[in-house]
Amino acid sequence: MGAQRTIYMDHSATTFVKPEVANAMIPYFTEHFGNPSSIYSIARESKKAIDFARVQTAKALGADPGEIYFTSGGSESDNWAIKGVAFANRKRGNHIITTQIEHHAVLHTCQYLEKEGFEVTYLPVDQYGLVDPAVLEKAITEKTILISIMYANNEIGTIEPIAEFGAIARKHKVYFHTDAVQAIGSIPIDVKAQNIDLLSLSAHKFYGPKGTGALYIKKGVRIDNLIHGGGQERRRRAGTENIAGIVGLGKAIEMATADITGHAAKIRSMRDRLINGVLSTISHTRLNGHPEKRLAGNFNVSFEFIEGESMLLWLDDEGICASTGSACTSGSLEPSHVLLATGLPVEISHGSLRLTLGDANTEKDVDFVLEVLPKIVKKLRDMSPLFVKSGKEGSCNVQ
Amino acid sequence: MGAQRTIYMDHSATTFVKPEVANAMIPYFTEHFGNPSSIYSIARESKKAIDFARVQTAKALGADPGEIYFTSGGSESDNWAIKGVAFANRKRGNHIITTQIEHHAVLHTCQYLEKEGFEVTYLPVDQYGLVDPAVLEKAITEKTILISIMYANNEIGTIEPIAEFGAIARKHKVYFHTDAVQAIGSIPIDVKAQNIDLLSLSAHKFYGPKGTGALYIKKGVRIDNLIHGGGQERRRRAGTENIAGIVGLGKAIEMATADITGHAAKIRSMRDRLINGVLSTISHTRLNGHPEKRLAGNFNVSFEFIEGESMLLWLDDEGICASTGSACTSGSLEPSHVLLATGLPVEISHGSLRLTLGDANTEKDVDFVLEVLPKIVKKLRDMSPLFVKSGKEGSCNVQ
Amino acid sequence: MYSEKVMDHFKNPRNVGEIDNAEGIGEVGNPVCGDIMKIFLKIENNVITDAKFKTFGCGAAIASSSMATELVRGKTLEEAWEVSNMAVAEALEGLPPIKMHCSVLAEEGIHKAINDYRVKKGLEPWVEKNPHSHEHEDMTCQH
Amino acid sequence: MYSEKVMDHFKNPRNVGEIDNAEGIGEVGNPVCGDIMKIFLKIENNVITDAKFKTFGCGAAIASSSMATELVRGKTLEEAWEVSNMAVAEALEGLPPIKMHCSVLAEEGIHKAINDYRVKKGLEPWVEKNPHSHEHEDMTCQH
Ligand SMILES: Cc1ncc(COP(=O)(O)O)c(C=O)c1O
Ligand SMILES: Cc1ncc(COP(=O)(O)O)c(C=O)c1O
Repeated sequence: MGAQRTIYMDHSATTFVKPEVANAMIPYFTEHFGNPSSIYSIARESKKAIDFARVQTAKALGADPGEIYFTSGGSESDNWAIKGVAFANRKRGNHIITTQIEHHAVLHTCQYLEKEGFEVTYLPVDQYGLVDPAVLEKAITEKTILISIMYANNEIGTIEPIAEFGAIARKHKVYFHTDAVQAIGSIPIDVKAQNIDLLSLSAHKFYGPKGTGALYIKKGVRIDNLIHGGGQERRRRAGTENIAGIVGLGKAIEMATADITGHAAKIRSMRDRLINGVLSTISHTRLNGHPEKRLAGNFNVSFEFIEGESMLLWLDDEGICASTGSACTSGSLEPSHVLLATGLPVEISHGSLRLTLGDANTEKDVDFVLEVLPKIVKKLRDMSPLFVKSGKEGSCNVQ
Repeated sequence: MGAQRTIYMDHSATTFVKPEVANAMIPYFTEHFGNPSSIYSIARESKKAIDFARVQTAKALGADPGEIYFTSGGSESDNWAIKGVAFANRKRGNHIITTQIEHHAVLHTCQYLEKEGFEVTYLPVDQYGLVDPAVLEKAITEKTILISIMYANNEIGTIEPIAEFGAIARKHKVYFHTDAVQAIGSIPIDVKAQNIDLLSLSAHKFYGPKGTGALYIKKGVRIDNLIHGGGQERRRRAGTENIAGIVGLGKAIEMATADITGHAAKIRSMRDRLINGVLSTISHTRLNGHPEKRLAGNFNVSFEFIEGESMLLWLDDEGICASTGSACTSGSLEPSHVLLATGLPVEISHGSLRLTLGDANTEKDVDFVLEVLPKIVKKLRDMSPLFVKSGKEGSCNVQ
Repeated sequence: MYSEKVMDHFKNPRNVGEIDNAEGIGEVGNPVCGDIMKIFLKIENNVITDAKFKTFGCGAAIASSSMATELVRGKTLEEAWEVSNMAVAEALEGLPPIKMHCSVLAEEGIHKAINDYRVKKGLEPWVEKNPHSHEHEDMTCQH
Repeated sequence: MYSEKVMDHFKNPRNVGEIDNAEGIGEVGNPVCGDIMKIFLKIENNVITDAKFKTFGCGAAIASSSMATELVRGKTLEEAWEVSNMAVAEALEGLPPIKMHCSVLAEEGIHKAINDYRVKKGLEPWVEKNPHSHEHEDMTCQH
C-alpha cells in the first residue's frame, strides 16, 4: 500500500528484537554452537551461556536459577504448567480454576483437560476485566488443585491483583500459576512475595526472540513433563537447548527489567496522550479495560458503528500496525472473548482496536495516529448503515 | 585445556549453523519481526517467509506444504507424533510398536504412554542395529494404532529399511511414524513412496538453528494437538511462530538436500579412512553398527579395557570434540541402551566412542585423529587393571 | 491476504451512499455478526439504472458491496437476480475462504432489494433457487 | 564440569602402576558399572611407604585414585583408614554429584588394601564404620 513509514503499535502481539539482544545471540549460531550436554570445551561454553541466562531470568522474577526452565514460548509454558500440574496431581483432585479472559493457550488447554475428566471453573470479570479475589476464594473446593490467572490481559491490558490471588492460593494449599507473558518488563514481579508457584513468560513480548520462553516452577511443585526425552533442563524439558534463543531471552529480560518504573512511565505518558486525544476527538467511543490498572502501553478502544478489520486495513495503508483483539484471533470472525466477558455488546466489540505502544514508538507516532485515526473512523462511519440510524450526536464514552 | 585448534567430530549431536542460513535468519530478528497472524504489511512479510520455508521443507521430503508443521525441535515432534496419534486413536486400539534403539524422545514418550494405559512393544535389533521387517509384521495386532521406527540411529548410524516398514504399516492400516532427525541430508527421503505417515526432523542436525523442527503429518492422519492455544500452524500447533528459526530451517534443509549423494560420498570417504585407520592400528577394537548401512558421517567404535569419558577428556585436550553414545546421555553413568540392544557386553560398551563427521571436517582432521587417538587409547590402557589381565595380544575386531 | 482487486474496491468503493426514494432496498446481515449491508436500487423499466450501498463490515464486506452494485448496474432485474456470490467473488479475483460469506451477503442484499421492489409493485417475490448454497462451513455466525 | 584439580590429577595422575609384592592390594568396582580401581600399598612398620593404582574408569575415577594414593602415602594404617571419600573429593576441590561415587570407590579401595594386609598378617579385618555412607542416590549401578 501507500505508506511512507511504519508506525508499529502492536507491541503486545510481538516486539522487534533489540540490537543488543540480536548481537548477544549471533555468536551462538556459527561459533559457540556446541551441544551443552556434551563434555568438550566448546559445549561447556554453551552450558555456561545457558546458566547465565538462567540467572538473568531468575533475577528478573525473584526466583532461584534452579526454578527456571526454558521452553519454546508462552504457549508451551502455559500448556506445560496446566497439563503438567493437572496430571501430576490427579489423585488429589480434578478441579481447576481459571478465568474467562485468559489467552487461548490457557483456555484451550483447560478445555482439553475437561475432555480428559477435569472440571474447570472459568471465573467472570467485571466491566474492567478484573477478577474478584472473593469470587476466586469462593470457587475453591477441596478438589481444587490449580488456579491459573493471567498477570495482565493481552487485549485490554488490565492488570490483575496477583498477590491477592497468590495469598488465597497459599492459604488453601492450591498451586497458583500465572501467565505473565504480557507483564514482563511492564510490572515488577516477585514470585516469592506474591506466592506464585508457576509463571509463564515469552521472550518475543519483551524485545527477545520468538520461539523461546520459560516456565518458573517453584521448588517442590509436583508437575509432569510435557516434552519427554533427553535429560535437558534437569530432566524436565527434553530437546537440545535453543542456545541462541535462551541467550537472547536472558539478555532481553535483563534489559526489560533494569528500570521498569522509568520505562513504563515513558511509554505510559505517550499512551495517555493517545487515549485522551482519541476519546476527546472521536464520539461514540469506549475505552476498554481498566482506566488505571492497565499495562503502560495498552490502549483498547471500541468505535461504535464500524468494524475493526476495515479500520486495520486503512491504518495499514497509512503504515500503522495495529490489531483488533489478539493477534492470534485477528483472522477469525469471532468477537473477542475478553471484550464479551467485560460485558461489551457483541456489535460494539466488532469495532474494537488495540494499539499497544512500546520501544518502537515516539511522540511523533502518537501525533500521526491522532491525525489519521479520526479520518478513518469518519470515512467508515460515513458508509455505515448503523451510523445514520443512531444519529451522529451524543457520546457514550467510558472514561 | 591445551588445544590449538578445534576438530569437531560430533555432528550427530549438533551442527554449526551455516553462514548462509544465519544470514537468511538475521533480518527476521530486528527488521521483519511482525507477528504472521496480524494483517498489516510487515506481518504479511513474516507469513510469506514461513510459507516459503514450508515449501522448502515439503520439497525435501516429497510432501505437500500443507503437510508440514513447524515445531520447537525433534523432541517436540516425536512427542507430538506419538502422543497425538495415541490419544486421537485410543478408541481404535491401545497398542504401539517401536524399537529398543529409539532416541529417548521416543522411548520416554512411549514409557509415559504405558503409564496412561497403552501397551508398547519394543522390537529388538540384530548385532548391527537392524530391525527385522518380518518381526515387525508379526508384532502387529488388531489393537495396533502406531508404528514408530527411526530412520537412522543417532549412536551407531544404522539405517533402517524404512520403505519396507512403511509398506507393512500400510498393508495393516497402521499409522507409521519415523524419527528422521539423523537422516535429513544424509539419505534421500520420499514420504509418499516410502508410505510414511508422520516424520520428525530437527534443524540443528543439518546446519540449521537449534530450537526449530518440523513434523510431517500426512493429510488425513488423526492426531491430537500437543500444544493448545492460538490458531497457528493451521490450528494444530499453538504459539507465535519462531520466524527466524523457521526461515533457517527452510534454508538449511534446502541446502542439505540439494546434493545428498555427492555430499554423502565426500563425508563417507573421509569417514572410511578414519574407520580403517583406527581399526588397523588399535587392537581389541570393535566397529559398532552396520558396516555398510550406516550414516555417511558415523563412526562408532568400542575400545576394550578403557572407559569412554576418559577418552573424551583426552580428545578434548587435543581439541577434538567427540562423544560416547548420544549427547543427551553423556552426563549419565548408564551404558548406551543402543549398544546393549546390539548385544555388546556392558563392560565393552563403556569404552565406546562416537565420531560423527560433517561439513566442519577436512582430511587433515582425519589425519590428526589418526595420529592422536592410538596414543590416548594406549595411555588409558596402560593404567587399566583390565588390560593386563586380558593380555595385550590378539584382536577381536568386528569388521 | 486480499487480492489487489479487493483492496481497490475496499479503498475506493464504488457506489457508496443512499438513493432517495429508491425503488428497491435490501438490508441483510446482523451487527452481532459484524456485518450489515444495505443495498439501494433505482429501477426504471425493469432495468437497474443506479445501485448504491452502505456497509458495516470488514474489508471483504465493503469490497463485495462495491463490486455487487457495480455488477448489477444496467442489468435487467432477471439478469441481476442471476448475479451469484461466486460471480462477485470472481470479479474480486477471489476472497479468502473465511471471507466468502461476504459475497453471499452481497448476493442476498441484491435479491432482497429486488424482491422489495417486486412486493411494493404487488408482484410475487422471487424465491431463492438454491438457498442452501448460502450455508458454508466457515461461518461462525449464522445470519 | 570438573575442577582444575580433578583435571590436573586426571591428566597427570600420580602413582600410576603396580607395586611388586605389595603388602596390601585392594580391587573394587565392576567393569559392568564402568569403573574398577586396583590399589597397591607398600607397608612398612604400620606406615604406608608407597601407594600405586591402576584404574579403568572415567576422569573422576582416575583423579580420585590418584588423589587417594597421594593422601595415604606416609600415613599410618589407622590414619589412612580415616581418609574418607569426602576427604578425597575435597582434596580434588569437589566432584560433580553424579561422580561422587568415584571418591567412594577410592575410599573402599584403600580400605580393601589395608584389610588385605591385615588378613595376610593374621589380624582381624577392620569393619567399615559407616558402610551406608557409601550409598548415594545418584548411582545407577550399585557395586
Ligand atoms: C534420533 C534423534 N531423535 C530426536 C532427537 C531430539 O532432537 P532435539 O534435540 O532437536 O529435540 C535427536 C537429537 O537430539 C536425535 O538424534
Ligand atoms: C497472555 C499471553 N499468553 C500466552 C501467549 C502465547 O505466547 P507465545 O505466542 O509466545 O506462545 C501470548 C501471546 O501470544 C499472550 O499474550
